[in-house]
Amino acid sequence: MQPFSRGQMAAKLAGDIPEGWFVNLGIGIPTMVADHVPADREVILHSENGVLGMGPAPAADKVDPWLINAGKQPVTLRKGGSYFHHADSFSIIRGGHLDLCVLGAFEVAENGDIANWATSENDTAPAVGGAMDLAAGAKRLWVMMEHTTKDGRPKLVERCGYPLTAPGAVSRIYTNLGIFEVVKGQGFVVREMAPGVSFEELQAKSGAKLHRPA
Amino acid sequence: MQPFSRGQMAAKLAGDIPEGWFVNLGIGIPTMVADHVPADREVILHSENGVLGMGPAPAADKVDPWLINAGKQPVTLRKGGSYFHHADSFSIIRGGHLDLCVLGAFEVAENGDIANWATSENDTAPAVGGAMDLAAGAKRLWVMMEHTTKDGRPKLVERCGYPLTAPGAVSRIYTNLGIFEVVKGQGFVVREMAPGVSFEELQAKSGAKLHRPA
Amino acid sequence: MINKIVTTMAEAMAGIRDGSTVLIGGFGSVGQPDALIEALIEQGASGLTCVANNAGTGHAGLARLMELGRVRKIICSFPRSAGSTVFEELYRLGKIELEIVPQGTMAERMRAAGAGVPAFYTATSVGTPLARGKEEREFNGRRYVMEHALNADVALVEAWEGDRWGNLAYRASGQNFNAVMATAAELTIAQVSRIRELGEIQPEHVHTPGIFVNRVIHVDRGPDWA
Amino acid sequence: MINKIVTTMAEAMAGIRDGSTVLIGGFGSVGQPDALIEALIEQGASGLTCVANNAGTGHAGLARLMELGRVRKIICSFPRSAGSTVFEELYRLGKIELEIVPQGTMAERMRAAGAGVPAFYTATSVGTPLARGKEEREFNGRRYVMEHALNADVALVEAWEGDRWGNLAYRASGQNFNAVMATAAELTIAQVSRIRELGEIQPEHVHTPGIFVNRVIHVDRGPDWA
Repeated sequence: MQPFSRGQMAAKLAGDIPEGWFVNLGIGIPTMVADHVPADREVILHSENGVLGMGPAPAADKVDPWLINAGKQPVTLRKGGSYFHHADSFSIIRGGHLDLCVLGAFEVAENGDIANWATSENDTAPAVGGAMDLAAGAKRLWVMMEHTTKDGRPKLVERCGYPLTAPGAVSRIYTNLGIFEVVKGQGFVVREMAPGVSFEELQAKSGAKLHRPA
Repeated sequence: MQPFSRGQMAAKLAGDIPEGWFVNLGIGIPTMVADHVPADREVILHSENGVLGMGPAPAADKVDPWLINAGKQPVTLRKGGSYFHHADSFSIIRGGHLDLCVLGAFEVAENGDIANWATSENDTAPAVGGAMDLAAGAKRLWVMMEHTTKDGRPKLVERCGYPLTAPGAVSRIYTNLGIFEVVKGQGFVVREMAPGVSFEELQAKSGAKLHRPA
Repeated sequence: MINKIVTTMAEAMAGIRDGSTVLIGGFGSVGQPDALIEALIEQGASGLTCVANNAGTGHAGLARLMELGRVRKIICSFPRSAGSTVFEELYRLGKIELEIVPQGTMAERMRAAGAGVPAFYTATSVGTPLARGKEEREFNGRRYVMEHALNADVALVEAWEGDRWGNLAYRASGQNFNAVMATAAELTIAQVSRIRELGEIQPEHVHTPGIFVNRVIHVDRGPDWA
Repeated sequence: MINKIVTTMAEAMAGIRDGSTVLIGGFGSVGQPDALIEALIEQGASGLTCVANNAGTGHAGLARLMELGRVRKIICSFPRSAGSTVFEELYRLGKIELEIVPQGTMAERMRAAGAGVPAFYTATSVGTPLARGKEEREFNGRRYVMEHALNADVALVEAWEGDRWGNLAYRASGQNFNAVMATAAELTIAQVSRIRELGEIQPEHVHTPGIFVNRVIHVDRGPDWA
């Protein structure tokens, strides 16, 4: 069994983004997708804090202290990029203008529910940030995450146990073991498996029924 | 009896605007106020179509075809002026940021109701423009109008007969015969009378009880 | 390579269907996308709902579109103005439907559409005939009416300059309804007086980010900045 | 002559009362009005409700204000971040109230306050614990929650440049919450890295028109444009 590396996951996902899409990459692993968009393809990255057309991280001596991404890391701006304020930035998100948002998750359910912000209903001070806006607002939500938790529990589940970020929002999942479509009325459909992974193994590591593609 | 000329009405009103106020002047007579603001006083004029800091009309050979006011006349911009779009412009109006709006009116009632956009409940295609936004949104609404209609009917009334623009919005009225405060629970209080006008004459030309100042 | 710049009006108008809701930018003659309106007349779509501040003047542009019987309904704040004879005649004959909206409510309804807000409350029109039939509600002791987002199929806008990503910047009072309408439609088409290279419009000075714009076409509107 | 430029922090902070709701601009360190927050600590107002994206880090700025017991309640989207120990300790001890708001809802609630919208509907948070107790309603087959405007007494913002009329322009990602918060408070105080003469900021490039700004103070934040 040769699970996808994070770089491979990012490259798989990046390869599925058509030219011209406007995309928001969530904090954490999804950020890696930016480095794997094919060089000849223009994909325009959005950041919640008012940036459209984000470029890669700057060289250490070229850091502009006024330009960061939503993860608060220094970034650059591509030619054609633009800046705006938070209300306009979230209008882009909430108004359904982003073609795609990629988020990490604790759990994704077979009905497309996503839980990625709090680990308990009683968590008293959880940090939601822009996750709910992105999950509810983007035209498509893809999730990029490890297939199971560190202690082996499945993250593809029948129903989320953690508090939801948004109901029924996820349409595709990229994990280290495979790529899955979330199909309404059916659930998780396997689109691709990592090299050497069998359908049975994949099913054993998942908390909900997997379907073979039609 | 020497009624105020329109220029005198405009000068009276302009003289009552303190330095630093942000003011929207309605289409028609109120526009004249701009020319009577004392030269040493900075009053910042707003226009619905996205202009703050409007200056006087340009010389004929200096007209910028991209710069008009809400009345669609060419204007200029003062140093320190700014441009924005319609939603932001009406946020300024509706968010209560204008210190003053000056409108013309068909009728003003003693409870501050104003009617200035339609002459009949059955008018099928009346033109409201930004009047309702301004009347409901500005911190203060002053009206500038002739004291009576051309055929002598009073425009200061107990209750408006024409469809309202906004209820209870007017706080001061400048007419060719005098200046009036609209005082809650009391009604029209005379602040100034045009030269040679007696209180009795003024009352006779008004459709609601006038009060002498306390 | 992303390239939203089209070179013919046929490309600019492609796919506009009968029955569409079409937003028409501009205020007075400033920022009015005249060339696009002419192209829409040429294109042929009918049964349109048009949203514009005014109901057209003379016999060109929006007035012409109405005169040709292509407009089912008009949503505007100020239908009657000098020269709005085509509209008035059609309206008198019952051949066109009219929805009067206060100017600020009209702008805010389109801003809401662009921002994913299906409905909001405003004090504008409370206590007036335009509040009739609208839900009212009190917040902090003041009464407000509920207004709905005004989403559209198509927006025709004019900007001063634009680039191949669809970024737009406006000149002087030219932002007006254009910058709002650009956010509220599925298909936003912009006529621009100057085509710029990517990056020529400084990123802090882009008024309408390219994400809101689908097609850009060059229509020269006279000399540069004074 | 209008002159909103003040030269001392005492003037900048004058009149801020105990119990005020204070908006604090910036996102991360970009556009964070550090000097104004320090001045607020100095000024002494307490019982404050603070609105900021994060709940402070380390022991300076907002964290220091909380540590001194001057903050009754914090409204933010992301309270727990690296170094938010002061907040976490106070929260654990029940010494500070917390209202978690999705980042976009927070921005929109302040935008609504500035625009005279007392309440609006959004899909964000529907079906999640953050929708609990909120009114829900369906529009066009989708469910939304009602959110209220977030009005404030004071906004502390940072801009790149400002003039004596209060016009502000921001640099790069510095607009963030600043440009929204400036519209939502009774008293908006801006620290700017450059003071400009009237007209030096081109009218199309003003991000926050002076009508939203009450006081401007010069706090240099380093070199000019790259």
